[in-house]
Amino acid sequence: MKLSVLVLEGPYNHEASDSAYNFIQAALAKGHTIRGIFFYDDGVYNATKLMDPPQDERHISKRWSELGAKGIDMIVCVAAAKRRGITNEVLVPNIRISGLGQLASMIDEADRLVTFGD
Amino acid sequence: MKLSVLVLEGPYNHEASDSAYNFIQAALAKGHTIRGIFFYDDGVYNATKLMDPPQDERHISKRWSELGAKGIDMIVCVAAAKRRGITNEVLVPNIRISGLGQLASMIDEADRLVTFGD
Amino acid sequence: MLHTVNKSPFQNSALENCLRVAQKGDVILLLEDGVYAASAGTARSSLIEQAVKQHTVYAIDADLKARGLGNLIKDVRVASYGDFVDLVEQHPVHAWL
Amino acid sequence: MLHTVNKSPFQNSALENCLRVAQKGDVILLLEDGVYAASAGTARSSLIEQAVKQHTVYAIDADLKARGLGNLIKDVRVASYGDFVDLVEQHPVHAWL
Amino acid sequence: MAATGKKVMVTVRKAPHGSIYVQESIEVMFIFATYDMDLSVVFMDDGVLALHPGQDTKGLGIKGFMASLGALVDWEVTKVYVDRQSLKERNIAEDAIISIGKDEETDAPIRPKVLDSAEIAAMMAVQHSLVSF
Amino acid sequence: MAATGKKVMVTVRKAPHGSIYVQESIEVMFIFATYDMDLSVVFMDDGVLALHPGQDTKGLGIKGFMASLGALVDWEVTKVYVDRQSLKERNIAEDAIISIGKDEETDAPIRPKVLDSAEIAAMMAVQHSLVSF
Repeated sequence: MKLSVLVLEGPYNHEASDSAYNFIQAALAKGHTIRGIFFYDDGVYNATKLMDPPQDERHISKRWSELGAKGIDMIVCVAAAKRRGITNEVLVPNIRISGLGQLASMIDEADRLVTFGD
Repeated sequence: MKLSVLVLEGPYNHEASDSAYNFIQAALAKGHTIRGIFFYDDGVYNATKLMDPPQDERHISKRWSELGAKGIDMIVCVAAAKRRGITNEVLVPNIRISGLGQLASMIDEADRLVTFGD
Repeated sequence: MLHTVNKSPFQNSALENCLRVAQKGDVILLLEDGVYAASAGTARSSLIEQAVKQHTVYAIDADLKARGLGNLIKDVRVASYGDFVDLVEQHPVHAWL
Repeated sequence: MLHTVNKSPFQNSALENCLRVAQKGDVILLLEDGVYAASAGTARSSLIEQAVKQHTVYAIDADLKARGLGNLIKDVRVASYGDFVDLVEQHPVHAWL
Repeated sequence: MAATGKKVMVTVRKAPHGSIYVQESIEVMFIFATYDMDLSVVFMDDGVLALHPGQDTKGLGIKGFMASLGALVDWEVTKVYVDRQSLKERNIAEDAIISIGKDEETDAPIRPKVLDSAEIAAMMAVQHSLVSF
Repeated sequence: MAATGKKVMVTVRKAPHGSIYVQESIEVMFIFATYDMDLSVVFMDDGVLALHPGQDTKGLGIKGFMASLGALVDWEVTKVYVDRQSLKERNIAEDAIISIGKDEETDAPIRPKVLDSAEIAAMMAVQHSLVSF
C-alpha cells in the first residue's frame, strides 16, 4: 500500500507529531511505501533544525530528517511556513519547502491519506 | 495598575496572541503599566523574526518587538524555546530569552497576571 | 473574581467547568470562540441563560463582530478590550483554557 | 470507513460528533487523549458502550499504557500501531480533529 | 500532475477566528480545485460557524477570510455542503448562511447545500481520501 | 527576588500526554516553589487524569513526567489539591491517585488532597494571581 501522511501540529506541544511518526514506522515495518509526508498549519514547526530538546528526550526534527534520508518525500507548506518563520535557513536536512499542490499530488498518488492534528 | 501577561500559544494559529496584544494596547491606553510579558509553551514562537506573513496581514513578532521598544520587559522561556527551536539568532529585537523565574518575578511585582492560551 | 472563557461551548467543556466552580457574584468574560456561548437560541444558550442569574456576564465586542453575532442572550453585556482591562483591575483573573 | 478520534470525551465533543455521522459497520479508532473514552465506569463510558453495538472500536495500546488505562469497556479492542496501519489499508480514514 | 479525478473531501469542523484552521482549509480547497480532483467540501459541527452571516474581523486587527469564502465558486470549488443539525444547534437559519458565489446567469447567490448527517455519511464513505480541519 | 509571600495558584485542567501542558505546568510549579510564594496547585477537569495510577509512556517514545510529579513534595510543592467530582466522573478512586512524595517520618505516600468544588472556589477567590494550563 502507498500512504501519504498530513501533520497539522507542531512538535512536543501536541502528540500528533509523535502519533504520525509511530504510525509511519509501523507502516514501513510492514513493508508499505510512504509516498510523502506533508507539514501544514503549525505542523511546519516540525522541520526546524534549531530545536534542542533535553538530552534524554526524543529529537523530533532529527527523527523526521532521518526518514527523509531514507528517500521519503517530506514537504513543508510554503505559505504556512512563511507565516511562522520556518525558512530554508532553519530547515533540517531532507525536508523541503513547497506548495499545497504537493499535498494534492501526495493524495492523488497514494492509496490512502492519514491526517494527524489537534 | 501594574499588569503582567502570560502568552501560551503561537502566532496566527490561535487567537490568544492577538487577544493578549489587544488587551495590552487597551491597558496602555488607559495608563496602566505592563510589568512584563512572558511567552511559554508554544507562545515562544511569537518571538521569531523570521516570520513573513502576507503584506496585508499583521506582523505579529514585529508588533511585539515594538512593544518591547517601549521598554516593556518581554521574555521567552528558555526551556520551552530550546525545545521548539527559538534561539537568540532568530529572536526579534527587544525580546530576550530567560528562565521561568522571570515569570515568578513578573507575577510577584505586578498587581495582576492575565493568561492567554488555548 | 473574574473568569475568562475562550472556547466554543459546542465543542469544549470549558464554560461548564467554569460555571461549576464560579461563585455567586463572580464575573464571567467570554472572549475568542467563547463568545459563541452568548448567542441566543442555540443548543447551548441555557448555560449563559442560567449563568446571568448568578454572575455578570460580558462578551468581547470585537470577537462578537468577527463572528457575526448580534442576537445575544438577554443580560449579556458587550465589553471592549478597555472594559476587559477595567474588569482585571477590579478582580484577580482565572483563564479557563 | 475508519474514523479516528484523538480528543478526551470529557473536554471535547469530537467523539459525539463522530458517532452521529459514522455508519453501522464503520470502524472507530481511539488514539492520543481519545483513548480516555475507552475507560470503563466513567461519566462518558456510555458513548463507547453504545458505539460497540454498531462499530468495531479500537484503542491504541501505547496511548492506553501512557495514561494508565487498563479497565476498559467490554468489546473495545486494543490495537498496536501496526494494527492501525492494517485498518488504514482496509478503509479510507477520516480524522475527527 | 495528471488528473485522475479521485474523490477527495475536505471537512471543516472547527470554529473560525479562534484558530486559523478554517482559513488554512480554504487555501487547501483553492489549490485542490486546480487539480481536477473530484473535490467536495463539508462544513459541520463548529465548522458551520464559518458560514455565519455578518462576520467582520476588523476589530480584531485580523484580515479574515470572508472574501475567500465568498469566491469559492469562482475558484471552481462548487460541491460545498453544510450539515443541517450543526446549523440548527447554533441557531443559524439555512437561508441566512453566507453565499460562496453567484449564479452566472441569474446573479442569484449560491449557498452551500444543506444535508442531513446520513447524506454526509454516505458521501464520506465513497471518498478516496479525506482531509480534516 | 524578594519574597513577598503572595498567594499564587497553578491550575491544571488538561489531560496529560495528548499535549505538553501538564508537563510544562510542573516545570512552573518547581520554579515557583523556589520563590517563596504561597503556592497552591489544583488538578481539576481533565487535569486529574495526570494523577491516574500506572502511567507508562515508554511505548510512545516519550519520556513523560511521572518522576517529576512524584517528587513535588521534595521540591516543596506541598499544597496540592485535586477536585473530587473530576475524579469521580473519570472513575479514579481517591485513594488510588499517584503520590507526590513520602512522609519523612512514616514513609507513607503523600497524595494530593481531595477537595469539593466549593472549597476550590473559596481558595481561588483569595489568590493574588492564578496561572492556568
